[in-house]
Amino acid sequence: MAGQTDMELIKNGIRMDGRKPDELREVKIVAGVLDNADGSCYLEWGNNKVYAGVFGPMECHPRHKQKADRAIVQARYTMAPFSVNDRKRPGLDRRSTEISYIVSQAFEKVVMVEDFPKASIRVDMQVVEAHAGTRCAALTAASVALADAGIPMRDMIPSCAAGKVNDVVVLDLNKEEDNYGQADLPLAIIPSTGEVVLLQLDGHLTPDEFEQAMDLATSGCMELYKKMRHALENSYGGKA
Amino acid sequence: MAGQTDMELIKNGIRMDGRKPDELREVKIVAGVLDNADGSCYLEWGNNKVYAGVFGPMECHPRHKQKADRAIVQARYTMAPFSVNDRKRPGLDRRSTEISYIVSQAFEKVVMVEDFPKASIRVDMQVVEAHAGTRCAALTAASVALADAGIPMRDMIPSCAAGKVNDVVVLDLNKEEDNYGQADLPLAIIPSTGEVVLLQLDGHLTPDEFEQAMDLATSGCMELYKKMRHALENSYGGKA
Amino acid sequence: MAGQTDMELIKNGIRMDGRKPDELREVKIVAGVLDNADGSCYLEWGNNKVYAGVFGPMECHPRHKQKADRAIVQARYTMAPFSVNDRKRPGLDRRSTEISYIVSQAFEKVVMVEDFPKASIRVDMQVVEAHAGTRCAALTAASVALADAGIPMRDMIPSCAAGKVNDVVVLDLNKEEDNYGQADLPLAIIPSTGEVVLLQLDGHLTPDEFEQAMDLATSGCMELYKKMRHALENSYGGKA
Amino acid sequence: MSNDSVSNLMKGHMESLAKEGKRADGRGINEYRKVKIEIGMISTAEGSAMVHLGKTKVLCGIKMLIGTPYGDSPGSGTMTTSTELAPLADQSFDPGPPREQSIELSRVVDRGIRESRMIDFDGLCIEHGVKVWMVYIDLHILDNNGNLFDCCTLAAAAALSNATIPNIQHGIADKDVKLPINCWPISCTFGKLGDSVILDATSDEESVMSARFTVAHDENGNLRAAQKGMNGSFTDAEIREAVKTARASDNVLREALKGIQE
Amino acid sequence: MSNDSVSNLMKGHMESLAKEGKRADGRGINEYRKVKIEIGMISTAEGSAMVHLGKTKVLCGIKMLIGTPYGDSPGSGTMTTSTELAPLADQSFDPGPPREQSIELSRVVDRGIRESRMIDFDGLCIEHGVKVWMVYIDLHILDNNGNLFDCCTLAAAAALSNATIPNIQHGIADKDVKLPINCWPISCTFGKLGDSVILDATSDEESVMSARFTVAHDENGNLRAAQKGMNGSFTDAEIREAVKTARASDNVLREALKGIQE
Amino acid sequence: MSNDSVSNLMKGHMESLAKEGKRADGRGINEYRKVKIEIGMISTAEGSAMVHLGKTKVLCGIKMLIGTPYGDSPGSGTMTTSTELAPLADQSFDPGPPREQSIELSRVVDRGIRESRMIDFDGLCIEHGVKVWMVYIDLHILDNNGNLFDCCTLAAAAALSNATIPNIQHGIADKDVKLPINCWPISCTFGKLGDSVILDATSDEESVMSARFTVAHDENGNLRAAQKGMNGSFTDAEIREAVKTARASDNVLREALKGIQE
Repeated sequence: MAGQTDMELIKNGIRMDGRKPDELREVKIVAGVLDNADGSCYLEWGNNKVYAGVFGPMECHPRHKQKADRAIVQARYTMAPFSVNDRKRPGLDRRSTEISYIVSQAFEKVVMVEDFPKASIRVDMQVVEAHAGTRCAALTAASVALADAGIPMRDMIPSCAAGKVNDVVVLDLNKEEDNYGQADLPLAIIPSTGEVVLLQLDGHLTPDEFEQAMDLATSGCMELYKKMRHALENSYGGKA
Repeated sequence: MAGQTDMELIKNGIRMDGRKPDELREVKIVAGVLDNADGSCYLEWGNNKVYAGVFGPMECHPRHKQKADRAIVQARYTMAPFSVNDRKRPGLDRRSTEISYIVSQAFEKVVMVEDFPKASIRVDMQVVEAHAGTRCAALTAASVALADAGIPMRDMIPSCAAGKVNDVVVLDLNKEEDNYGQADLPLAIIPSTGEVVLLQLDGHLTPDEFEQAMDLATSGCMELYKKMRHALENSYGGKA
Repeated sequence: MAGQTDMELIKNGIRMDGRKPDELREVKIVAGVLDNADGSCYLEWGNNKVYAGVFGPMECHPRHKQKADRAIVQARYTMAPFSVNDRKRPGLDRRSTEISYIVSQAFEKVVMVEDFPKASIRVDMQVVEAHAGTRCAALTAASVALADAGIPMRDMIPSCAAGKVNDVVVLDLNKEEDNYGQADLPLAIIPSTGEVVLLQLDGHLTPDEFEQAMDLATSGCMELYKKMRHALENSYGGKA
Repeated sequence: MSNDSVSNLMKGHMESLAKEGKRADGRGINEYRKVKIEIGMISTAEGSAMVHLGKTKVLCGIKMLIGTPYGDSPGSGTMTTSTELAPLADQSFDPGPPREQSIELSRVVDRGIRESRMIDFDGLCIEHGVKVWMVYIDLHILDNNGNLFDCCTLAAAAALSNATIPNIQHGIADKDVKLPINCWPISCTFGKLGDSVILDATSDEESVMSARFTVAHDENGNLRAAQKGMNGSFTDAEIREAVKTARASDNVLREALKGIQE
Repeated sequence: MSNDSVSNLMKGHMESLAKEGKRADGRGINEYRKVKIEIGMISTAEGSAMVHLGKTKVLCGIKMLIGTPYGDSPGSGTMTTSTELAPLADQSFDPGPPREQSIELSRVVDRGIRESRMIDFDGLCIEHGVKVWMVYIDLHILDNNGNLFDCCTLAAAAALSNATIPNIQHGIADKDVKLPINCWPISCTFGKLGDSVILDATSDEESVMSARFTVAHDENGNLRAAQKGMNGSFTDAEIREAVKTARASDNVLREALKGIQE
Repeated sequence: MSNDSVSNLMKGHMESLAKEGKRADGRGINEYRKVKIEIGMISTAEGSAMVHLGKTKVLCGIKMLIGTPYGDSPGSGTMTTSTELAPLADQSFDPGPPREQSIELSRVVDRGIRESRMIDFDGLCIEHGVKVWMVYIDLHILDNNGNLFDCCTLAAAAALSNATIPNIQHGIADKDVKLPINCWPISCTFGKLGDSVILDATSDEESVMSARFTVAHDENGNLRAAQKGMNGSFTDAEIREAVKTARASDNVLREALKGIQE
């Protein structure tokens, strides 16, 4: 968050990419795109492009990570070297490690882990093109892939960010807004209960703006949730 | 392979180091040079200098690499930092890893691995001076070391390269020929059956040239095979 | 050891920091400073500042390091990035690895390792400010922490260095003396038997100077030993 | 009794206490443990601080080196935060790299400091596009008795407030000056214990709680960074309530931080 | 029945099929699966391509950066090839580094592209001995159903043919130009199944075959790279025959590659 | 009989031999095995030597590169020592990194060479503060039959004495010159076997001894480096006696080293 900037990112209530403050970028979700994975999803969100694949429940490696009374979720978020303008070095950096970790924990709340003692459920998220909001995109795609794999879950987890640009609270920052904006708040919720399973914040929000951002991100998650279910229905339809 | 070059590497059918196109560099092989290893070999091939040592069959580490029905061969090819003009950083680089891997697989074809379930046979090749053709030199030395160790084998594996310089197919490239030549084709065969267990190619060969290179490399392997057996006989004689 | 220098480090038998040749820097030892550790010690020695903490005897990880008939001591010496003028990169470098290794071995001589088969005793030494002599400081602190943890030992191990500056053998080099001096000889002994469990030497000593340095370092160890016992008595007193 | 049974008993006990607004150590659910800050104890560091939060103890040292700026911010200094979970601090801290937890901790502390603009990064530019000060914040956990997030953020803030730019040593100017500080971020971390939410959890409480929520405010009461952690959840209402509680409760830490500047 | 028995049954079945010139999926022994190439889907890459070979799916992205040339070729650009065996592509791809297989794959693909002189490295020189373009070929395996060698080489060639030198972004010239391509290498990979040799093996076939042989030809029908892999062997005659078969069979892939350039 | 029983029998046997001043291989307790030094066998190295100490065999190669000096010694060249415990040398040398033992060995050899000022580091300065020669000493253990410390130090000294500064290749001067050598350090290593102290232990002796002591002397009989290793101890008297013995016994190695310079 650069924070202070003279850049005009909103003009007459319309953002540079033509969206209103409470509008999502276009989202396209396709379930079941990979043959080998037990479940998979391809998601485009604005210009973000993400693949997610799921294997499991399977034996947990390394052994010392096994839990006697439940499965663990081993999520792994990586960005392709060509997914950003400057080439990213392959492998897990500190940012990817943190995201992988908090996403793993978010899923352990909704997956019926207690049904699969000692097992592992592997969730692999590959960001192949990145334009702000990739962790929300990856988490959303992974939820669909888990459902596509038939992994028992309490619910899916939609994830969406709210943010602040030019002192206005907006939904789903695009790349310029992320670079020159004032705050970014990615959120993931369990739609059926409203529980918060992922929340981060970078930037500057007054207490009132925080409340607005929570409201906006929550409504973004609910909108996304519809698209996720729609994608799964299409997929089942297609398979039938 | 630089490929296009004005450098005259062959003149009147004679190469810069005085060899004819189908002539090997000088090869000296001594078996049983190390005391600790179960079998060992020191090999000079032109200016290349290589030590090979073998331990085993022994318990396989790490455990997860064990095979229930056979032994595995764990070959390791490394170059000493001082073996080349520019100091090489110690440890396995990508090239050494690839060579170690394909050499391990070549030996699994000839070693009686089915006689030693769960075991490992360790083959360590140390290149202490390098002047083109070190993978062939290392593989050849390792064969002798395996025989010296008394490891049951279907046959030894001689290895030799053919190549192309100044549009002529030649045997056993030296360093200048490797740097400025047009193709390099290292080959390893099982002499008793003629089977190919290692083959690589870099560069440019017409279909006809490929056939010639295969013929030439094969005859090089057979010539080497004699030297290998001779070295082992000397060694047994010496020990008796 | 820079060795040759024009720098006058001793003048009229008095060192730059006011000490006599056979005088230790000020040493302050406090046992039991940490709550979580089974035993701990904070030590200031001149401007050196070291924390030592001990856990164990506990199950030994990794398993393959277990000894069937005794415990092992896993000592780990590290320097904080801010402990020196130029920032030190975090993690174990070669120097820290060597010190950790020889300190582990020194303690295996005095800890009753045979009483705890298969176990591990962990000794962690954190140098948070460094001004020459940190390995002696860390080893001394670790001895106190082991005693504070109630780990059965034959004796504690005081450690102190002698050295040579301006051709004079002196006790306990400070930073300038270490940088511009001629020799450094860290020593650790078992006071009750006089056995040497750690000895290193860098620099230049004549045979006579070596004898003097051994005498001086030994007397330094004995002086330190009193301070160590005093610190433990204070600690027990404080706890009672 | 097995470890699990003990743990379940402890969990039950702590949850019922929390339901009544109580804690095992006698505190209220939104009450911090005693905090103590010392500064300037490490002479090799450009700034240093030791923070005691109950029995949790963190030492922070600041080093400043000269380097080149990032391409996308040629006029700004840089900042790097790392945490060392020293094995002496906790039996469960393996000498091997405890990557994920340690990285999450470093990154959350880093965001609290960075996003609050505590440090004036533009003031760390020596030569535009060529030379800037690089600030290294190294956190050494010495004793882990819970709530490392708040203790580390506090230690970092205190050490930064104690820091001096070493102009003389690096030949930049003939006078050393204090590192310029814009504002004071304070991090407050909550735990979900059964159906209750508690502030400043101890290690025992952490071992039985299901979710963690950290929020950092600046001194104007605005939010600067937040992080939900662990594999449990908070309700939307709990999150919003926690943020308000943080603003009401962080004065204890803020006072301690002010204390060292006088 | 144990896994081994199943595997032995499958092996026997596939070997007898191959002996009759047949495959489990109905193909002939020297027939490729259906191939499909898409290009330009990644806007952050200088070039990109997705190749579907049957159910095998590989995404390739090209990045171009500016760097210094190697001492022994001061007038030439450089090229680096890496493969990511993403865990989502195959249950057996561990998140940990699957070093050897991945390195062999990268190096064989690299040799096919490099030795064919597909890229005009001298055309990538910006300032002799000082500044050259560095081409990064990053291959992302998304779905592994066999024959990664040919699919990756094809994806790399397609992505390179789609690539543009980013002169404007790096201030080198005021126009971006296509990456100059000299020729088109095609890699053909054979498997030894019992006593038969088959082209373009599926994962199932790979799991029971004993040896692998890859050969890359340029568009003039000359050999540019080859590699024998796995712990089985080929007879001399099988190798020479495979090379001829490759020249006769690679037109399927060559056509697909040409298709994208129109 | 179990391995441990065999080992205990061997230990007892060797200890009683040593008590009588005898060794299993017939040597006296302060007697070196036969030593043989060859030099100059590696033409790609700036200097090289192979040392045979009994059946222990170490190959050392010297490489010299041009680099920048350290900030605190702008007028001095640098030196780096590394040891490769090649798996072919000993069944117990794992291909994985045998870190601690190898690092101790490298560092003790390094100190012996460095602290003796064998190399004239100031003579390795090419341009003050800018360009110096970096000397790399790489030790390849080929056969480990005990006492690597002395064998490696001897191999390093012999290879250095064989080394030439590659001025021509690096365009520094039009003549290559010998690396200037100031003096000759010799390392002597003792083992504690029961209550006896023996010189130049074999692998068998090393496997049953409890402590190791290495001391390096220069040719004037002054001490330059020392190291006590392993988890046993020496008495103060044993250490002092060993130092005297070293001065009396190191002439065997010193003569061998002189031999190669003639």
